[in-house]
Amino acid sequence: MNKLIEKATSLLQEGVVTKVIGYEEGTEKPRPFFCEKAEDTSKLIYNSRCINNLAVYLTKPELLGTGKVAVVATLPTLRSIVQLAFENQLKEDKLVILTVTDSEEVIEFAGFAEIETYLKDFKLKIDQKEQDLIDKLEGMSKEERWTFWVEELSQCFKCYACRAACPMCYCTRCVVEVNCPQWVQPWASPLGNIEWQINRAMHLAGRCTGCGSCAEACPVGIPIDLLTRKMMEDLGEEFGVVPGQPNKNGNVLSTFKPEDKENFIR
Amino acid sequence: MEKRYISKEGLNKWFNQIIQSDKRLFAPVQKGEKVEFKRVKSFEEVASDYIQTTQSIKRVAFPRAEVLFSYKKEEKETTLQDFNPDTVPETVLWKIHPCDAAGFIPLTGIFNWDYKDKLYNARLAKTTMVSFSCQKSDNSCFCTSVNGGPGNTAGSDIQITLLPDGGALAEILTPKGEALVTLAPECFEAEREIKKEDYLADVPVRFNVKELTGKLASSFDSPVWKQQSERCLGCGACAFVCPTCACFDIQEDAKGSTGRRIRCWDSCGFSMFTLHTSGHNPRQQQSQRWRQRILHKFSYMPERIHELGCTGCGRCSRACPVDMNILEHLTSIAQQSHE
Amino acid sequence: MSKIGVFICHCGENINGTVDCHKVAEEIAKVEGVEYALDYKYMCSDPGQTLIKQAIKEKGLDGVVVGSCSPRMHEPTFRRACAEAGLNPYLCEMANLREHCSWVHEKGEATTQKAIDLVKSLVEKVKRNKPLVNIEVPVTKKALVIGGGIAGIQASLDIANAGHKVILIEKDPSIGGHMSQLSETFPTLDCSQCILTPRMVEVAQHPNITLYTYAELEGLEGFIGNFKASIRLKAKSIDEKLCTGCGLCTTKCPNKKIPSEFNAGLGTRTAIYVPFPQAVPNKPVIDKEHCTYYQKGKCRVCEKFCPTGAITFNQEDRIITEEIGAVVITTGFNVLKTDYFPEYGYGKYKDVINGLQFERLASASGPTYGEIRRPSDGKIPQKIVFIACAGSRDPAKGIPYCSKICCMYTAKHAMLYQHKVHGGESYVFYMDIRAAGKNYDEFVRRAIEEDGVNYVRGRVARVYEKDGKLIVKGVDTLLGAKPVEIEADMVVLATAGIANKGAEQLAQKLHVSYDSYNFFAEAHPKLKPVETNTAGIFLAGACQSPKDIPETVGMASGAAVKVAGLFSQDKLVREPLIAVVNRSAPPIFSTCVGCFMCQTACPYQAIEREEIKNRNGEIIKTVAKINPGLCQGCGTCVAFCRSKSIDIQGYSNEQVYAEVMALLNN
Amino acid sequence: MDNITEFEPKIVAFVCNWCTYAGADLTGTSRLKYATNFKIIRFPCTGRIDYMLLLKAFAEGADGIIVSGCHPNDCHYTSGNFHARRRWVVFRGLLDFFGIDVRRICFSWVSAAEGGKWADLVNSTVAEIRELGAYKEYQKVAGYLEKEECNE
Repeated sequence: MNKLIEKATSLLQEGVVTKVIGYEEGTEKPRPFFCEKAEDTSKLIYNSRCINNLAVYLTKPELLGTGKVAVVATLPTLRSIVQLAFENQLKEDKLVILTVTDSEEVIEFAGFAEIETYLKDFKLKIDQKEQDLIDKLEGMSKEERWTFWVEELSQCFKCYACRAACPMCYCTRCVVEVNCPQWVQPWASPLGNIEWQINRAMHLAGRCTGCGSCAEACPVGIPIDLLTRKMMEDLGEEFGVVPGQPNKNGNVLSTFKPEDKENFIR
Repeated sequence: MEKRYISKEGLNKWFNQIIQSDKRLFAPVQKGEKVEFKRVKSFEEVASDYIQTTQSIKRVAFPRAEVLFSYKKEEKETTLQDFNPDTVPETVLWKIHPCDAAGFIPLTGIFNWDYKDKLYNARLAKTTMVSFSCQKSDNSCFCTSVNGGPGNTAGSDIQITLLPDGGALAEILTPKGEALVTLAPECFEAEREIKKEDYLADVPVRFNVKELTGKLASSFDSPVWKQQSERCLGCGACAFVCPTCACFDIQEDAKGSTGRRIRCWDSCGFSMFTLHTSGHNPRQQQSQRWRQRILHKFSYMPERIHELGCTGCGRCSRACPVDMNILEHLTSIAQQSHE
Repeated sequence: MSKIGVFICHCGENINGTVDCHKVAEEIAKVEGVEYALDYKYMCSDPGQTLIKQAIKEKGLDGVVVGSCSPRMHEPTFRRACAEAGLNPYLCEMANLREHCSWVHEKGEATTQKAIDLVKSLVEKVKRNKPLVNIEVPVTKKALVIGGGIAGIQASLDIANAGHKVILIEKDPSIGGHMSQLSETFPTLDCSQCILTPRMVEVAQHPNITLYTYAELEGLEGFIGNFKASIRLKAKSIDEKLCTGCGLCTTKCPNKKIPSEFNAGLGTRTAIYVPFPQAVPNKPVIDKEHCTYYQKGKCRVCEKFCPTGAITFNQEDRIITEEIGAVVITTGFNVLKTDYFPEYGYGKYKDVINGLQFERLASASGPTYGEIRRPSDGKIPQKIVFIACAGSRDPAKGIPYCSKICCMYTAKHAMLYQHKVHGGESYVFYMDIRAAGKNYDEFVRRAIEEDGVNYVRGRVARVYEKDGKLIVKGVDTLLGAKPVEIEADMVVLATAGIANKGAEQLAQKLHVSYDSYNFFAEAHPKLKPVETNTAGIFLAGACQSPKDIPETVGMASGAAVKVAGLFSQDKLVREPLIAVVNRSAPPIFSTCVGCFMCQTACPYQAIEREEIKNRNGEIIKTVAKINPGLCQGCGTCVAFCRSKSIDIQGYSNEQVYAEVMALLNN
Repeated sequence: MDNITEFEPKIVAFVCNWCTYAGADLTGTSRLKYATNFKIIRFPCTGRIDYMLLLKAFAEGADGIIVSGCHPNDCHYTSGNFHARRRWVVFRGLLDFFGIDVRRICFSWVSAAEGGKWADLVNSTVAEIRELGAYKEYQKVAGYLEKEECNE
């Protein structure tokens, strides 16, 4: 019986938590698992195939209930948790945050601060496949890029899986649901889809922790994560925002430096 | 219903005849890892080796977004431009699965249950369906559990069953089908002794649908909904890939003196789907929305239109970001012992 | 269905000359929701305004668009007209048909069409305008002045004389600040204390001023007109009611070797002390750090000798809270110590002193009773060197700015030296002489021409001691960088003026911004020099940047006037064009999710947190709330808010969106 | 070539009330002339200007956009324009990555005293947009639903 299961079992048995949010084996790949009984903990798994970002559940009060909840967090999940905490979305005293190291040791974090220190050793790096696609796009002419995105986004049918899977999209009312004025066309159409993605990217500026859940979730396979990844790069260059780390002075778009550089304002 | 044999070349020739006609033809096309129905111009574009397209083909009759009517105001005068059925082009659906064809039956039921939907019916009337029986399936498929099957001809105008020799058995099922044959009658040879079942995929029956609907009748307050829906993210992926989901929203698109009313897809899985202006939401929780989805397909639709709202195509399970496997959930309900 | 009235002004021929005003009115009349449209020669004239008022009454208009000159010109006029006719003034908008149309285009179809489009878009905007009422904030008519230097004294007196209550707090035992340390003041050479002390006394006696010396600000909360300040009254260890200020204690205190702050370290004081003879209040305090009793637990000599038994060792610091309406920050500045300069001996040479120390030497009340004697051996220096720009204008020293006062006081020092030491030789090393100001340049000239001070243009590279002399090595850049070496008896550094100790912490307590040198930042470099970004908090004197006495006093009076202006009404009335966070029905209460990133976007700290509680008082949700007293209506938070939960009145999302749409679709 | 020179672009300007709007007023009072196919919308501050408005303007058929406010350090609200500047840096980068033609958005600082600069800016922008022609690519996508998608 591995350490994670031991830990989960004791947490549940001792009544420290009401449920453990982790992973179980699914149809094709592992899937989120809400474990509420000690006898079910044996289903818990943890490996590199576990890619869902479970932080997405931590902003859903009706799921968490009033008791304490434990969550088995991957690196991306931890990053999201830190950002969510910074954005006042989490109650430290209601969460037990666990992670499993490569040596299959279970770590229980004393608090959000400890997670930050832990994360220091893990730089967020964008994987080659995405980087190549970004480079390819940047290599294209403006017109080619436009055609690329129009074609990709014409497939979007606005199921908002990207939004639902993103831990940072926790608004009670998303901008696309605002109808006075109707900023974004609510029906699926290339324009509305592009406007939605531009909004999503802008809203994630300096907040995206680069977990890639949005693209992972997209049923029609649009590489929308490129938008935020590309933005991360830019923000890093322009304003020294560290990808996957919250900017303690406030969001990159809600703060400024008088010496900020630009080369296009006349 | 007549059965004919059609050779590999014949099939190809017939296809080209259709392409050259005034009809639009949609067929599965491979793009990256995904296969989708797209408008095709050549036989080569058609995907061959795949299980299921990501999306259903319902959009030919029920588009993601469609203009119901548009209007223009000049001073105090308002002129209305209504939907014109004549603008709908003749369409052929090529190489859809039996479950795709079958999907239009409940859909038609919904769009004609009380009000006869002009737009849907006009589009469907101009659509001819050439389904190909399934020789492959995966463990998300469960058509046989919901009164369908790999060789099910319901809803199809013609059904093609491919044979080892490259030729195929053609079942011409409807006048629409016959009309399509007339584009290249010479390609259709006399029927040969063919046992269709031999060439069909084996899709095991996973649950007894009677048993399921029986259980559902009394399951409204069951804890199962909460258990099953806990991981559900509340996105619309399942509804939008589904061949039978028909929820829609009506939107007003007004610009100065002109405007149009638009119907677009919606999903009962969205938290705002039932939100009232007052702030009250009768389906506050995801579990209630999940229950609605299942009950609508397996209780309410059978009651109202005498059709199941599910063809067992398994698309929702494949599309779900958190693996809300409908088959698994249905099976567990069906096998639940009543407490 | 709205009933909009549109009024197109010809502005004589100014608009009508290039725009077909009548056609504009005709076309607009056709627009949906426009009830009434007409054109007239002068809309702003009385008859013009009457036309608007009549139409409002007779047609029952619920919105007005005036197509005329720039709203920056006549918006108030037309809004007033509407109000007089009983229409909420914020339901009136203006289309700029003159500055933005008729004056910048030639006569013609296109120009008229543009005019029509401009009016149309404002019609669409005004359809979405909401009636707004001005914001009224109550005002507590009591000011807090922080810092009892000349700035604080001046501000306090001016506010008090305007008839308002003032609380003046000073961290030292006496008010007076740096000015009380000065000998004589440029350019008139009148004695600093002679002109200052009467003001100090006036402060102490003024019925409207409550003076707390030996006191510091603990914290400030609230907003303009409604602040709550908590003030720490440090224990003086004497009972001020009993103390007569006889001063016996200070003569008896055995602990006499404490460097005197007032004398800039050149003199000494006792542990129980009055900073200087004219101190206000003139009652001693016990400096606990240096008091033998507090340190070692025995002594209590002062207690024995005190005739009135005023010594109270057991006194504790007290914290009081005061409700106030405005704050004036007058915490002043400081000067670099000589130890900041390795090249000038790190302060280890006794006879290298800074300007402030020289002031004390030159002051009649100073350690040498006004005779210039060098600290090391008390000899009168025969040769003295003044070094201007010691630190200032020297990026390498981290002080790129000019300290502004040094040129003048250095000239004064040299002059005083020449007056006091007959036959003495004085040299001033300078970069440039900055003597802008009334009678300033004349003053410097006098130093050079009448008092024979030697001005050498160039920097001093090094100062070092060599058998009792200070060798000053520099260059004279006017003589082609010719090296200069002077054997001086004393060197005076005009060290840079820097922000006062603790300025940064104070700024944070007050939520006002400060620059990279910790000087407090004014709200606008040109137009709001005495305001800070936080409404109701004002600045005066050298805490904003080094400045001389007249400037400081002027600024202090300026700040006082701002305070008096604020206190002149019982309620603060402001335009309601401010941001608002939406509120909606339960269970949502507001679409704000409380990420509070908007707080960092707000230049005015106007965004607060509001806890929404259920009947049992449990917090359901914490959301943003805009403080109408602080919000200035820039709308930065509105554009930033992801869920569009903040909107701004008068420029709401719906309004501007409709404006843009209408402008483009034609 | 002719039709390009004849083409009259639609241009909107989003400006702040305190600097650029006043600057544009000065252009008027100085009777400097510029093209008519150009309209100004007034905002309290560049900090208020929502990036979505720019997209909406394109969708509604704008061929070019000017966004202008107070020079750095001159903002009436002290820092609105600094916030706006960051927003534009990020937004512009994103639009470019989308292949949206950022040459069609002209950002500038125009003070209340720069009536001349405003006139020049408007005229040069109008000229540039004329060169670029109508923003067909975007408008095509915007009008997509007109030819209903099911008739693809």
